[in-house]
Amino acid sequence: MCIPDKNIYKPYLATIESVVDETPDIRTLRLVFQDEAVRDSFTFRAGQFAEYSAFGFGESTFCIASAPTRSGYIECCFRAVGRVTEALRRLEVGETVGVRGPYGNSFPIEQFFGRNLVFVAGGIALPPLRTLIWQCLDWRDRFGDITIVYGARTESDLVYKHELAEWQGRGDVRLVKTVDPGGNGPNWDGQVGFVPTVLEQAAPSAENTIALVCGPPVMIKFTLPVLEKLGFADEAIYTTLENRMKCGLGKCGRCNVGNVYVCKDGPVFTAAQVKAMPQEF
Amino acid sequence: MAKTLSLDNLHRLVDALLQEGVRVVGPKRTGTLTVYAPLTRGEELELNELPRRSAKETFFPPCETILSFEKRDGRTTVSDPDLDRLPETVLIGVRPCDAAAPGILDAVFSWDYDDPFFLERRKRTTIIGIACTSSDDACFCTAVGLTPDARQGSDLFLVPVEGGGFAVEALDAKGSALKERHAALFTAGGNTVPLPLAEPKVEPLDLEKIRAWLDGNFEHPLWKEIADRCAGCGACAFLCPACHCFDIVDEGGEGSGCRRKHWDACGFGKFTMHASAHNPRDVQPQRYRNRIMHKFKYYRDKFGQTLCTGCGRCIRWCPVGIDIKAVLDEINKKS
Amino acid sequence: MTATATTTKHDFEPKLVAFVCTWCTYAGADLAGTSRMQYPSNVRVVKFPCTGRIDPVFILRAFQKGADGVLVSGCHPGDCHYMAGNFHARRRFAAFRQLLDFVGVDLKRLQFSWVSAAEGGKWVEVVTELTERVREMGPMREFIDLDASEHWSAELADAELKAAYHSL
Amino acid sequence: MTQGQQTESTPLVDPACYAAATAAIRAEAVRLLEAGEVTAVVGYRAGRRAGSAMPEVATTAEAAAQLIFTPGCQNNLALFLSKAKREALPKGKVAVVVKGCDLRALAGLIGESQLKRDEVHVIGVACPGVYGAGADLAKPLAAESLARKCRECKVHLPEGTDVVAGTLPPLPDLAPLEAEELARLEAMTPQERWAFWTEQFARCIRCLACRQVCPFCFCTQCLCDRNRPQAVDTSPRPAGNTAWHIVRAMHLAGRCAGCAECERVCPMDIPLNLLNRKMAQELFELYGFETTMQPQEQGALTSYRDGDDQSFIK
Repeated sequence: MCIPDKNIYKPYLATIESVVDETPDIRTLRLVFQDEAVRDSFTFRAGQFAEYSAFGFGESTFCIASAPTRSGYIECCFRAVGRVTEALRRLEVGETVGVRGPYGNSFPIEQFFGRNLVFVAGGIALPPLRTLIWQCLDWRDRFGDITIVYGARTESDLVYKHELAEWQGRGDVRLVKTVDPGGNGPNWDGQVGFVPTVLEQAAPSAENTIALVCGPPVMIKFTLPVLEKLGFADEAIYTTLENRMKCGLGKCGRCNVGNVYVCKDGPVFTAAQVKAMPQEF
Repeated sequence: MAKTLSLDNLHRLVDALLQEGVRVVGPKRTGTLTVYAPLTRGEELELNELPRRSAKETFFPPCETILSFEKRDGRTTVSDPDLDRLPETVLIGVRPCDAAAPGILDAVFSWDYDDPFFLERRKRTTIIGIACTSSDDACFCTAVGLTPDARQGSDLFLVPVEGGGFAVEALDAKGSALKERHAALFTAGGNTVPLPLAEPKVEPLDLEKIRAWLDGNFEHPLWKEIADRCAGCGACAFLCPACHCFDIVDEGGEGSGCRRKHWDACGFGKFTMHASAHNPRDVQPQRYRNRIMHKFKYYRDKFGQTLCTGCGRCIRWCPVGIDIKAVLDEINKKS
Repeated sequence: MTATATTTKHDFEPKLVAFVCTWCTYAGADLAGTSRMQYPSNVRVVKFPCTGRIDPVFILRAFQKGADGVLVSGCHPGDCHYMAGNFHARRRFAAFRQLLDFVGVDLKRLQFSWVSAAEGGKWVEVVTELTERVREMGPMREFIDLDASEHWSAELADAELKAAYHSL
Repeated sequence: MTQGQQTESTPLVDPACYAAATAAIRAEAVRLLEAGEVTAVVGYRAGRRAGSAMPEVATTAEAAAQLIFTPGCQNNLALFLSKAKREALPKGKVAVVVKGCDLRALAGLIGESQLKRDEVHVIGVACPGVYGAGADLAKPLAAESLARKCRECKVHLPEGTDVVAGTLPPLPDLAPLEAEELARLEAMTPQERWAFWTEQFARCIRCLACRQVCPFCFCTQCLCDRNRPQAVDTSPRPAGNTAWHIVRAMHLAGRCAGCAECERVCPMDIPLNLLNRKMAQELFELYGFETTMQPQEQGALTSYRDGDDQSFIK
């Protein structure tokens, strides 16, 4: 949290420090708060999100994709699909964006200490887990085995390619990367197959293990049964939900799933919590 | 001890407040309709008609600017409204169904994060409620726990009495202060026999039973049955004293413009639609279900209150005649 | 395209937006430029494939964004690159003019014309005439004033409440 | 004044004519459903409040037996056959109850290839008129509570329907209030008209009821909902409101059937049908085009003639 402004809808200003094109339409922005006091005091937990503005176009909701353990900047990662994301994509290094946040709950990382972790992500859904992955890697000795299963439609759809290489090179993480059949190029060194199938083959042990799943609804739908088969309890599976949001503050009334407000009660939920919700997301 | 206020003196009270520089908002006839509007003199007050739109807009206007931005020489600056300069306001002539709503909305607007736009206006506004002596068959305040003379939400309360004029009751410090400041206008004694209240003739509802039914019937043929006719407009939400959903948009241009917060409605298809075109509430019955759930279950679950005061506006103005009271009656019967 | 500014100084320089079709009027305007014809530099040209593509909402948007006059111009009837685009546009704009008139927009601020690729002189004439006419009329206030007005409890402006917004 | 009011508030027609139409609709609807000729009958049913009615999609004979026709049956049910509301109906051929004005809308939809005539069984109603917005539904229909459109209605008796329910009673001649209002506006200067409409549009709260009840507003994505680019501001401020109502009137020009539902449902009492009617009048004067109870192959703005007026073009 940070210096509260009376106007809860007023964003902090941040400068785009660098831009990385992860894929042809997915971009990472590294942002540095313009106000030094904000820069020093802004903290967040892995899993929280923020509202990013492209002034003149509006605000859009993404998770904070950088790790809480790396201070001085935050990163967001988005696909240009709408009015705001396209406007954000047009901005260049040195230009200003607005940031409101951090909002929402977070991964209860303290509860993961001493346990094995399995990250399962698909496509653009790696960023919400990447923040946690880096935090865990920065605190490597507090966790047991770490497995990352990450897939995308094609090789070029994989985000954070450099980091994937880095993780692959580390001896203390098991990275299983995959692309959908047909998405692999001649030099592809990963698996070929859909994430749930690859996860099943990788067969991480459920013993003392937490699974963190993030991906498109269809991936989640097929991944949960696989995890169940591998012996994961619903309480040991974490995921994040995304809904259209405007305020991020539990007021504008559109992100609710039943009586659960994704912006305040989420975005992080256990599979048990998700199953208890009305299926309207 | 009971004080009374003649209608003339009520008008004088408005004039005196205006003289002091207080902003006075009350039911006012403009063209064919009566709405809550800033008054310029006491006689403009129109107490015989329930205003078309609810009083919520005094605190939560249809559209308000939350900040402005300007890009110049590569630098972006943002300025926001000076909420400390929001004027002191007296909201006068408010019927119980409208007076109760802002207090219900306090819960969501102060839930964890305080929305200063709503709450600063709340802080600066004194509500003068008035007991209701005229109703129609769309009214159902008594079915949702209010009455035609419910004091809930009012700081000062007027009860119309026989022979004209009102019996006056201060309900809190704000109300007392206002009464003290204008003590000369209030007379002791006088006729204090209240006029007959406009008790809506409706079947009672058991809100707890309804909540319980909603809890177990997210999927139910009823939703399609009722809401297939729903046209998907926002009339019900925009006229409702308790609907609080809003959208935030940037208007103007890239160089300079304003960020605005404006009313939105769960009946609109666009309301929950993702940029990817995926829509969690894809068809009208799902949206209508959310409206009922939000009012009678979710808000109760979260804040222990019902997001409905029975004013009947959504019934009167639904383009396709959806009658929320009939819907509730049906649910009440089922549970 | 070169649009040479007139030398006379005026107190009010109207902003004009011209929506033109690329095949005829744009080429005509280009001809005027390359022929070094003199005409007012007040006009901003936006080209479209065809007048049939010019949505009335563009005209509205231009006025809202501060245009003092709008010109819509395309191929002469029978010359449309797409056979009938301008015939459809003709009807659409005939209707739209009536609508604007009914809402209270002064139609003198809105000009339609057919300017072919060979009619550089006509382009100059049309633009000059509209510029001078709009200059006479003064700035288009209506839409700008609308944009500045708020909706407060059915009153266009509630001065006291606006106090809080003085800084915006 | 008092005299005028007296005549305005006397019952307009014998309520028996509505009862007769109700009986005929029920008989036809029950027959259609029992014979399996249609999968649903879109009609009206009574609401909880006295005199109120609402659209009903009847799929069983029992439900069909509850259909009604009363002065409270204001809705234009052609809406349900537009792409926007079609999801509310079961698949297969459906029947729909239409008043004359609604029939024009239905014909318009057929003309725009939104459905085929043989996909719908049309139950026309001989309609003496319905209540206007805000009328006291508990009182019998009188001139003062009659919808403004009905005062000048030329289509009380639908034509070209599969069946007509009810018969038309003799109807009184009423002052054409809407035409008078239109003439009043036309006589104003542009400045006066701008002032008039500015005041009207300022009230708009953008509930979009006008759009949602319009059978012709069936675009999958409304221009005004699109934000790339944002053609019309979405916030309920005078600027966006004015743009919205101009765009709406323009998009309905040459299509509007004059059912005036937009005006009836407007909770802010904006006289929207004046805009539509003005456009209809202009298109008739310019091109001789009129919406009718029969589908037309081409609309006023989807066709052209070589000799169309171009006196306004330089």
